[in-house]
Amino acid sequence: MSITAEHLRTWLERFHDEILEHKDELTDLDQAIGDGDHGINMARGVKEMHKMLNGKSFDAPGDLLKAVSMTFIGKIGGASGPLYGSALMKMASRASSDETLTEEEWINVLEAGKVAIQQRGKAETGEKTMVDVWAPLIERFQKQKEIDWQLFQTTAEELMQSTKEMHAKKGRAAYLGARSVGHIDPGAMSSYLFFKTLAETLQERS
Amino acid sequence: MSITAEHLRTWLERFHDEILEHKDELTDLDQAIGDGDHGINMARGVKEMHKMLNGKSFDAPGDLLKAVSMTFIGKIGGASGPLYGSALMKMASRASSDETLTEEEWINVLEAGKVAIQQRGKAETGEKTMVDVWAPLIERFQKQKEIDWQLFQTTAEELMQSTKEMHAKKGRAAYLGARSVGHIDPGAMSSYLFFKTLAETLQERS
Amino acid sequence: MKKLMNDVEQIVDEMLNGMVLAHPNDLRRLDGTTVLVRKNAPVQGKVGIVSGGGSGHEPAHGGFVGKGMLDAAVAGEVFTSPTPDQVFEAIKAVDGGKGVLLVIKNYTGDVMNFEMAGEMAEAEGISVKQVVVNDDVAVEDSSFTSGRRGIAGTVFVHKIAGALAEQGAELNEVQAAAEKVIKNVKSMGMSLSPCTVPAAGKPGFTLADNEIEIGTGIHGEPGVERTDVKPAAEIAQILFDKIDADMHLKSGDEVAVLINGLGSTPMMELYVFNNSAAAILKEKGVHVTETIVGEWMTSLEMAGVSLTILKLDDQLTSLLHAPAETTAFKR
Amino acid sequence: MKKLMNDVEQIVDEMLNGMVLAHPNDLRRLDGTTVLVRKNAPVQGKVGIVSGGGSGHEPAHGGFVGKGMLDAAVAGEVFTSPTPDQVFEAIKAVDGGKGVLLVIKNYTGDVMNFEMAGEMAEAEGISVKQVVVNDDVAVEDSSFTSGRRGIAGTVFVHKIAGALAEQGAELNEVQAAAEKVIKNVKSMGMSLSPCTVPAAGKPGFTLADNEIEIGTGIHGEPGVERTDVKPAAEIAQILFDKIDADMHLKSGDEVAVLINGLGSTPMMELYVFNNSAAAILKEKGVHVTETIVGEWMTSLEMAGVSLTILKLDDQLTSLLHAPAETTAFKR
Ligand SMILES: Nc1ncnc2c1ncn2[C@@H]1O[C@H](COP(=O)(O)OP(=O)(O)O)[C@@H](O)[C@H]1O
Ligand SMILES: Nc1ncnc2c1ncn2[C@@H]1O[C@H](COP(=O)(O)OP(=O)(O)O)[C@@H](O)[C@H]1O
Ligand SMILES: [Mg+2]
Ligand SMILES: [Mg+2]
Ligand SMILES: [Mg+2]
Ligand SMILES: [Mg+2]
Repeated sequence: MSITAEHLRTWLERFHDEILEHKDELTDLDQAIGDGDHGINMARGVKEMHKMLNGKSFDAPGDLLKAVSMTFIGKIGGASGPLYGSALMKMASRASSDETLTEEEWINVLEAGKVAIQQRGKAETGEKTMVDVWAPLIERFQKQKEIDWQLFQTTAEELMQSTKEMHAKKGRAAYLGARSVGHIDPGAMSSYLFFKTLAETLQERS
Repeated sequence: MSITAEHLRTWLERFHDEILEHKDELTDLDQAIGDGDHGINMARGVKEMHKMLNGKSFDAPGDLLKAVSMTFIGKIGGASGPLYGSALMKMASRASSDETLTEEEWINVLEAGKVAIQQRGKAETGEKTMVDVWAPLIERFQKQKEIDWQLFQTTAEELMQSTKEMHAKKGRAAYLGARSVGHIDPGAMSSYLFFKTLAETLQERS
Repeated sequence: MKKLMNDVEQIVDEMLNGMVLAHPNDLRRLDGTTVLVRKNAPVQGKVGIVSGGGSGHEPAHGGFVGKGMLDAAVAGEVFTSPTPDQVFEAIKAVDGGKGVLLVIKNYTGDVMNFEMAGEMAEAEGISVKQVVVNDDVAVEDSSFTSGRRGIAGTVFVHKIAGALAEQGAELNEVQAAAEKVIKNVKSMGMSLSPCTVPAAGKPGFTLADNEIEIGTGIHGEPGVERTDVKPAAEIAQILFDKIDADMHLKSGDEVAVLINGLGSTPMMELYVFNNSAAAILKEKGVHVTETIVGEWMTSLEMAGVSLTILKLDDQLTSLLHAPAETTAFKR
Repeated sequence: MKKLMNDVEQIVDEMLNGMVLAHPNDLRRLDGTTVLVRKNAPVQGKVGIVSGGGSGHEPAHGGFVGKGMLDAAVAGEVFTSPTPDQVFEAIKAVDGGKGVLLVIKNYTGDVMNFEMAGEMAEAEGISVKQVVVNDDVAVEDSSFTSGRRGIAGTVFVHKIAGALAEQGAELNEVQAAAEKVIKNVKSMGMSLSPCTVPAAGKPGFTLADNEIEIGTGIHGEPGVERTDVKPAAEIAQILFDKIDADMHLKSGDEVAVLINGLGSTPMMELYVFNNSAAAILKEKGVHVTETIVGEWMTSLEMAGVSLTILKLDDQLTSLLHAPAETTAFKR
């Protein structure tokens, strides 16, 4: 079954709910190894997105992604704003103006997002950032015609967990050196929520 | 038995010891209703006095009182410095250069100190200051030929206690208004120690 | 108690040396004293201005030494008025032949010690006048007590008396201008947290997580009322009301406002507070022609703020805007 | 958490308004943005200088807007880099035809957001250059990481680039001077207490009564090492040694020193610290030709200090002494 703008809307509203639900947890993670604002930043972003989505309708997935990317870039700030914002911006271009996307196409859209994050942030995998969720996850499911969304979700969760034992090399956690080990990366967690809500939404379609 | 400079030295060394012993208590009282430095101020003063007295000899009580007054004025600061300093300064003048003083004369010397404190500080009795120890105590024993030093000491103690229920009108405690009630005035306590050590010293003579 | 310090007994001494080391072209310490003077003191033909008090109020008072404000600042031990001999040294060092004005904050200790120093100087033939700042409306003004404390409003006295002295005015004129400021300046403070005198090692009072203290002075003394935490706008209103009960501001009045942090209040909070205070004054129709926001008259590391309002006339306005070149306050 | 504030969501907005209300002749807020610009921006024929970052570092960055330093400061949420559109508005507002220099502190977020704004401005035909300040030696300098943080040394970059821009220099010259400062400035901080992001409501880390944190940044991040309380002189030595391991100061070198309080450090303690730091430099034979003591680049209400050393040459010295008329820093 193909993916429409309405699916993405459902997904991102779900992402909104999950971020608000886990806001304090994200902030706690960022207090442990960063500056304690990741939950606050993401919550500000998804609230603005929620307001923006309300009352707007979108014909194509790309239009919706573009609008969300502008909101994230303009409202989140910090490191996560440009990263999520650039990801969604490039995802929008890749989705072009197609009104529906196959699962295989959709994974390619996500791949464009991953590339954008790495271009902006210059992080590799293993450096304890959101890249550690994005890159291996998308690489694993790329070129598959049909995605096992349940597996997609558990993989995202494992990847998030894997950041716990990493020694940070990028982002604020890098300033802590070895003391960063033992904490999940906050951006990895918000990225997990991003992919978890995506998987839940796309699974429900069928 | 008459009073000599050596008696005064013994007294003031004892005062030194008692102030150091009660330094924290004086500071606590001053934290409750003032700015928390009375113990620190008095300790600084008596330590300097101790150093000054060491190695100096005095023929007359007045010479010793003069020297101590200069130390107190120059080293204590705050409200208590000029008050104790002026008191001792005027006591020195009243003692003139007599080498010994009778008890009756000595009370007159103390009376000069009391007047000096009231001139400098403009406080009346009942305003919750050291005056509440100095004034009633000296007035009570004035013009007596022989002093009951035991009674002198317990009177001083009662007078100090009496400041507890007073509503401060002078000194920093006055800023607290009614909240000053329930705490002994720190200057009243140091004055009690002043008179207590005096009584002990003069009692031991006989 | 955690403080950046070495020997607690040397804290004032090291602070004064640290100041002179930071500002060697502006300040000089009189040998063997706790007095900081302008590098070029005494300035001949200018009234000298001496202030000071206990330490722990930095940048007051050493930070206000310089052209257009003070000629000397005398530092006592923490929260303890300096002794007369120190003040006397300051007076001698800054007398440029036109006499010296002592700017004293109204605390029994300060008044007595400065007065004794004034007597010593007069005995040596130096003309000395004094003014006593008592701007703190938290305390009842009563002829039965020693009256109101001097707090942040003192900064305006330094600024305005200093500016007039710099213009070559006579001692009695400088004193009169200082008295005019004192008559027209009122302040009130509050604190979010207490402070610890280094030698005492523990705070002067304690506050629960949801408590604030209204009417606190600048010596870690408890205030006049304890209450629950409130928004900045409400606090501004409480402080303003108490000041205005005394000042009776009218629409059209011109004032200068000083928002003074008590030692550990971030500029962010001071500006938020100013935003609230400005709204109250605007509502009243009062024109704020000058606002000074910062930490000027502090109480060690106390968190909190005081609001000071100075009613202006043409003379005060022009002296307020005159140049000042001190290490803490520049105009 | 006790703070002087109203609505936690409005804290940056109210702070910016409070600043403009306090300094109406100096500052202006661009409508609908979090950007403060010089009242007279854009200054024609002058390179514009834009800095900024998350809020909570006051007086940085708004306090440095004015003649001889910044043309605009962009304020993000507390400790959160501002978004590209805000920075872009600042760039447009201060471009006086000679281009704009962005002074960025080296945090991933700041670098990305400012860079994106630069791209937007270039697309509209405004020449934009940027420099990235990375003075914090607490953090390992490594090509495998995003490298060192920018902290208090940024103040020197503002001062010196601002002074050169004021003299009419070209964009590439101003950029080169800023780069020279960055190459020659190193800092290291420590804290006695943490700070609380208003929207988070609890401190970023905790410290026991006898603990201090060495190598703290300016965002309430934990530092690189925790240790027991030490005298100021020892702390100064630790910070200096770490800086010098990188800087290799020699006898005869000329430097400027910045003693920066992190938000709630009393001036008394900063001057005591300066006294200790000055002794270390003197011992080394290093000439301190300029010392700046105060709270310039703060971390909300954190208690602590950072030491910054800038190695000088003739150009840097003369630009450091050039006039500056900002609300926080005057020369
Ligand atoms: N260079 C980078 N590349 C990819 N992700 C990064 C990079 N730097 C930081 N991040 C991500 O951003 C998250 C922090 O975001 P946030 O707290 O909102 O911003 P900030 O670090 O500016 O406070 C980190 O947990 C990490 O996942
Ligand atoms: N006007 C006054 N007359 C007499 N005694 C006073 C007066 N003002 C203050 N005192 C005394 O001084 C004591 C406080 O001394 P101290 O704490 O050393 O000075 P400060 O109040 O300047 O901190 C008070 O407890 C009180 O007994
Ligand atoms: Mg963060
Ligand atoms: Mg006291
Ligand atoms: Mg005192
Ligand atoms: Mg942040």
